Formats: sequence, C-alpha cells, structure tokens
Amino acid sequence: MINKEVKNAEEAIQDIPNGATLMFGGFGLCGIPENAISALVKKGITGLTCISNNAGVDDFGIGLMLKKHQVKKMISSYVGENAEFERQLLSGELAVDLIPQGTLAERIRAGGAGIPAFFTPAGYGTEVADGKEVREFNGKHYLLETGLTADYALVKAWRGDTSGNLIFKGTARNFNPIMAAAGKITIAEVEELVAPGELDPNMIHTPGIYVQRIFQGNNYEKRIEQRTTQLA
Amino acid sequence: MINKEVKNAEEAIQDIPNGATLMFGGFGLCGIPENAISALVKKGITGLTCISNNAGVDDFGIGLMLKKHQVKKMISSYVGENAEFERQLLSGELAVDLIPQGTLAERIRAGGAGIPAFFTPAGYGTEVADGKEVREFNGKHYLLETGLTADYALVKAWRGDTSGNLIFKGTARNFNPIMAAAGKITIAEVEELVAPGELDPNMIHTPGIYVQRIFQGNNYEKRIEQRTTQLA
Amino acid sequence: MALDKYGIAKRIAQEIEDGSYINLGIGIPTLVANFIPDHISVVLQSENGMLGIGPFPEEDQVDADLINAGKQTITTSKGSSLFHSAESFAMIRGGHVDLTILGAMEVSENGDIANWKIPGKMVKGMGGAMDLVASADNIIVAMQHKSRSGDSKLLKECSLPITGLRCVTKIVTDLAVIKVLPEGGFELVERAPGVSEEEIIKATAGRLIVKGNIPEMKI
Amino acid sequence: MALDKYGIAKRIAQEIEDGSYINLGIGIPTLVANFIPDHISVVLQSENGMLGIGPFPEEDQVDADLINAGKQTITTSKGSSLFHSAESFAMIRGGHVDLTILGAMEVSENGDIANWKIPGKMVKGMGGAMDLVASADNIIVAMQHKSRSGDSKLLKECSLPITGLRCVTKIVTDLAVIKVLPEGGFELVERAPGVSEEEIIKATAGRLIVKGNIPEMKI
Repeated sequence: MINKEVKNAEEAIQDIPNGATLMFGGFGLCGIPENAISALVKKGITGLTCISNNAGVDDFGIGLMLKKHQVKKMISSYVGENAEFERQLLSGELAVDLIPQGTLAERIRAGGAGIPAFFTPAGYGTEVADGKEVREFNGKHYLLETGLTADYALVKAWRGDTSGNLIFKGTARNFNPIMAAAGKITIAEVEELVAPGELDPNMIHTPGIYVQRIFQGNNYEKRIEQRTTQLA
Repeated sequence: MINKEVKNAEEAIQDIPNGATLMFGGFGLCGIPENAISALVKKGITGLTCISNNAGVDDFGIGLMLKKHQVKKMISSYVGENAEFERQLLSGELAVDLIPQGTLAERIRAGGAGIPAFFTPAGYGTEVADGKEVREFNGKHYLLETGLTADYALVKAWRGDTSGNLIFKGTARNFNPIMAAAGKITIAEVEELVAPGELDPNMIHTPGIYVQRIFQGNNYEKRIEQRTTQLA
Repeated sequence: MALDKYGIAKRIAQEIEDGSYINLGIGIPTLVANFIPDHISVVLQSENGMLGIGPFPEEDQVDADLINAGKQTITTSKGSSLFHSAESFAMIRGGHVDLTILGAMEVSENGDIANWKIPGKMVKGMGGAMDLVASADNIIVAMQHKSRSGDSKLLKECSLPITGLRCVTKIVTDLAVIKVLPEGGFELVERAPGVSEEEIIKATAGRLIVKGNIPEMKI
Repeated sequence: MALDKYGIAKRIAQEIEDGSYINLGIGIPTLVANFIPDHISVVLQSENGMLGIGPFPEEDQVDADLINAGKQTITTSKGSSLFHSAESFAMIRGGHVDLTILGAMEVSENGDIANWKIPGKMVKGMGGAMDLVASADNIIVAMQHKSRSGDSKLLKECSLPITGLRCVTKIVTDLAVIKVLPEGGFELVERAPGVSEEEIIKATAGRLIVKGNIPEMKI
C-alpha cells in the first residue's frame, strides 16, 4: 500500500498557493475540515475560490477565512448565517456563485468522474438557466451543467487509514466523498488514523485512490448550529 | 419503517409481464440474482429485454433464460462464455446492444439519478459513436449518452433488512447498487434478511428507498467461472 | 378562524400516504412530522444525506455529526441509512421521493413557485429547493395565504424570481386547502374552520375555482 | 531471442513507478503483477469494483464473491476497498488510475488501438476496454509483435475496428520496447535480448524510428 500520511494540517496545505480553487467538505458546520481551515487562516494565502455548500458562520468554518479576506469567490448553494459574508458581498469585495444544491453535488461528482457535462432539470425556467443550453428529453426540460474540479479538496472523515481510505460518520458525510474525488490534490483529515488493513474493505466510503495526503486532526470543536432536543 | 418483505422469488416476480425490460445485477456469475432468475425461468415469460453486464454461461445465470428463448434482446458489455447465446445471435433470434462497460454503468447510474443524458469519452472515434452527438470540452472529444432505466431491476445482496436497505459483499457488489436505483420496481434477494435496526445506518450500500420488494433467497450456488488459487 | 402553523402542519399530515418517502422543508413542513398518525409508516428524507429521520435527541444523545437540512440535531431511527450529497439528490432527481412539502413566498395558478429570492434583499441561496421542485411529482406547499403586508401569495403569475415551473400540486394555508389544477387555476377544496368562502376569495389574487359547497377541514 | 509472455510481463514491470494505481488487463498484463519488485508500492484496480488486489487465494480462502475482471478468484490485501461499477469507472474516467496495461490486436503509429472486434467473427463485446483507453493518460500495450499468421501488429493505420484513438504511449512486444511519439511514429527504444534491429524493422509495418544504438532490454 501507498503511504500518504503527513504530519499535520500545516504540512498538508503547505503548497497551496494564492489564487487556488479549493473545495471544502461539510454541510453547515457539520463535517467541515476544521484543522485544514485553521492552517489556511494561519498561512494567510489569499485570492481563493472556495467551493463549499455553505460559507460557515462569522466566527467558525470558512467564516474565519472570510474575516481575513482570503476568499475572492464563493461557489455555494446557501450562504446565510454570516454577517461578514453579507458585508463583503454588498461592498463588492466578494463574488458569489449560487448553485442549486443538487446541481452543485452532481457537478462535483461529475468532475471527479470525468464527466464533462450532464443534463439536469433543476433551475429550468429560473434565472439559474440564464445562458445555459436547454434540451427536452421525454417532454421535460433540462439544463446542461458542467463538471467541477478543484486544485485542492479539503475533506474531513471520521476514520481513515494511511493509504487514504476514508469512513465518514452520520450526516458529516455530505459533500466530503464527492469532493475527495474531484480534487486534483485531496487532503483528508480524520479523527482517527489507522494502519491499512484495520478498516473493513467492504465498508470504505472513499477509496484511497482519491486521497493524496492524510493526517489525524486534533481539537475538533464540531460546533452545532441548531442544538435541538426533545422537549423535556 | 415500511415493510417490503415478500415470501419468495415467485411472489416477488409474479407481475412481471412478457416484453418487460429487466436489469440483472452481477459481473460474470458473481453477485447475480440466482433465485429471481430461477423463478423467471419457471414462469416462462418471454420477449424480455435484459440489461446485464454479461449474459451468464450456457447452464447458469441468464444463460438459463436464453436456453428457454425468453430473451429478445441483451444490453451488455461482454457476452462471451456462452455457445447458445452465439447460436441465437447468429440465427437472428436474439438482438444484442454492446455498450462499453463504464458507459453502461454510468447510463444506469444516470437513469436512477434522474440525469437524462451526459457526455463521456468512451467510444469516441469508434463505431460506438455512430449516430451519437460528439462534443469537445477542453480539447477532448466526448459522446452524448442517455440514462437507462428498467421496468424491473433484479438485484442480489449479502444482507438486507425488511425496509429494503442492502449491504453487498466483495466484488458481488458490481452493478447491483446502481441497478437497484434504476428499476421502476426493484426486487432484491439477500442471503440474510434482518429486521430494520440491525444494520448499521452508516454502512448501508443501497438505501431502502430504491427497493420495492425484498426476500431471503435460498440454495445459493455461487458458481465460480475461473477458480484460481496459489500454486502449491 | 385562520389556522396557526401547527394547524397547517396537522392538515398536511392528512395528505400523507402509508408507505411513502417524504422530504420536509424547513419551517412549517418540519412540523408535519409531529402529526403523522402512528398507524402510518413513512420515511423522512433529509437532503444533507439521510433517510429515516428519528425524533430530536435527548440531551445526552446530541451528536454534532447528525443534523437535518435545517442544521438541527436529530437522531436515526430503525432502518435509517446515510449517504453523500450526490446520492441524496440522485434520489430526489430520480423521482424516488414520493412527496415534497415546502414553504413558499408565492405560488401561481399554474403551479409555479417562488421561494428563494427577494430582489433588493441579500440573497442567501436556493439550497436544495430548485432540485426538489424540478424533480418531485407531488409537491405540497405550506404557507400563509397572505404576506405580512396583506398581499395574496396565490397569484395569477409570480412576481418574485421563480424557483420552479408548474410543479405545485396542492397548497395548504391558514385559510384553505387548494388544489392546483393541471390545466391551471386554484381549486378551493376545504376551508379552515370558521373561515368563509368570501374571505378566501378575497385573499386569493389568482383564479380561484369554487365548485359547490366547500367543506370545512377536519383537524 | 524473442521474449515469451513472462518476459514481456517482466519488462513491463520495470515501467511501474512507486506509488501508482494500475489497471491490468486480462492475459499478459495480469502476469505483470508477479514481477513488480518488493520495494515498490502500487495498488492494482479491478474494474469490477476493487482496489488493492491481493494474491490468488489458498484453496481454503476461495470466495465466489471476490473475483477480478478476468473472473478469477482473488483476495483482498491490506488497504483494499470495494465499490460498485459506476464508481469503478468514475475512477477510471476521472483520470485517477495512473497506468493502464492491456493487450491489443493492432496498434497504429499515432497510438490508435484495436483490440475488441474482428469482422466476420462473433463479437463478444468491448467490456471496459473503451473506457480505459479513452480515459487513461498512460497506456502500455503488451502484445506479440506479429500475429499468428506473421503479419505485423504495429501498423500505419489499424485495419480492425478501433477501440480508441491516439491513446497508446508505449508498446512492449516479444521483440522490442517501442514508444509511440506524440507527433506519431514508433520509436524503437530497446531490443529483446539477441533480437536484431533488422528483425524488428522487418516485423514493423508502421513507421519505425531508429536513432543511434538501440540497447538490449535488461530483464
């Protein structure tokens, strides 16, 4: 097996240059690569294009990078919960591409799978369709959408082995596996890193072939946005 | 949870009519729905269009249906290992559509995922491209291929629960999960059927939403085509 | 009397058929889950990657790795499954989800829906709404009949940017249950308890079809 | 002396770089696995849904649910993973596999390959070959230099139906190692032990470029 372990987030991200296109796994704050984000904030690179379903909150997740003006453009499906984001957007400092969530997911999946373009019904008849090819199949209208890749994909898994195999937990899976496949360089951080052979081959969510660097992260905060419990 | 258990293969397939389009999971003889095939042979319906990576061997798998002249057309990527198949093909009794394996897999995945068409590089410049739209993306040529669905998908899993969740074993997974999603009615047979809650939600390969009927099969032969072992 | 949000959710719960897979949007739709009768088996889909949403967790069950599309902490239930976002929308786009219930700002009499953008206001994004409305065959909208400023939200044509065309099949509001006819037009099906036909007619800007005696909802 | 199939496999094994993911076709390519040196870490992909093919099983390890693309029983190895057919070809099509080694009936001097169909003979299908050759950047062909009837298989243009265009980067035959130049043409790189340049020139119908002294293979 091929050993892809690196020491930590700093080492994993050390060659990411200004102006890179990055994908970040996560849905809201669930399943985000916390360690890689911290290291990117510390490194201070700028002019980044970030592909992420959401943009974090003011003081956590990608919000931390926004605060330091590292992000030039966000490609997302929903960007609420973030005042600084709104300020930069309105002032013109930040560009945003809003994409229907399913189209975003499928474009990323296509990018990793070598599919340059596909047809999807989402957004037909809306402003999302502006400038896009429309075609009818079996009486229904579809838009042509293209595959998305990134220079680096930053993903977070629950467990992983040093050959890059990943297992996710709960709904922290979300965009992580498809982004892992769509990154030219994919950097995975895991809560627990084990030796090859310790994970059941039948139960791997992301095969190691998609992962170029892996490390065991630490101090996961796993912040909850809407802590909701049974009424007592 | 929704209970989808049926008694056996006969009950599961009882409404499949002559002329139906069926998908069969499996790669070679690995992971094929043995019980459903037996029941189809017994039922004797004819005029079937069968979508399956391979066509079985003379006396096992889909070969059994070919012998009884139940199949009108095969849609496959490779159909060797079958003399009766060859005879029917040459005599004009049987029609065959040969599709590159990755295109077949992706067309099935697209069918289940509501993607009516996508571009793929496989087959560009070959006779597979005849009559298909060709388009260039980033200097490379691609063919437009359409999604595939079936009236019924017949799949085989290792374990399943009565709400339709499936877990496959080894390389017996192959086309089964994508066909499960592409069948209008999906019939799953499993080696072990358990109650909902007994399978780890994090380790499900096919979510129950794709499966309409499920039963525990019996007498699995699991024939091996190329038994290969270490030299003693 | 006009229904409150719980009343709307209760009435929608009556639309739910045994054995169906359902995607519930944020807001009133999420409340619907509380009113599904025990004898009915349904599975709730969460577009961030889960089938079989269980009840909210007890305090000691809270797991940051298990949330719904509204980012609330949830639990699994027996028979749940987890998957990634592309699989989740493959499920939605492929027509495997039987029923979608979501909120709206406006619905037009031919079933167009607008629920993601108000010109001049900060746009937060459409999330999964455009995929849901472009994919589902059966879409029920849960909303107030009129906006806070008193304007009808059931219009001849949507004035706000569209989320999807010709997709809404039924609307349940604080005042009424309304079917969107395939050929266009709002058909009044039920009145909220104590709400008159006249009141509903007055609150509906699009073409409202009222045939015979309109019964009151039973909730 | 011309190489046997083991010799061809052995020579191809020298092309393999540490840390690469490799898809081996059926026949001679499968044999390559036996000659990869121990100090090199590679992962073998099987297009029916597996990464990390292990050795063939012992008699008591044989598992009908674990086969390779040639339908032979295999084993997993440490770090293996299993997946479905669409994922397997997503991996191939997406360019994640570093090296593909496969057999051929003909290769043309611009890198076209024909290996799936002979007119007049029963066509068994292309399997995964068209996906592999359309997707991989680095394709090595393992084949005999001449057909059984003595015709060259390295041609100006393929005479058989094409599997893929301009895709082969290198050819290892029983007689020689040959690079396919990006601008077209076969460049002779190495001779099989004891095989003369003349013999290779005679056996090659396409344009063969011979520059300087051509060394013998070291195997």
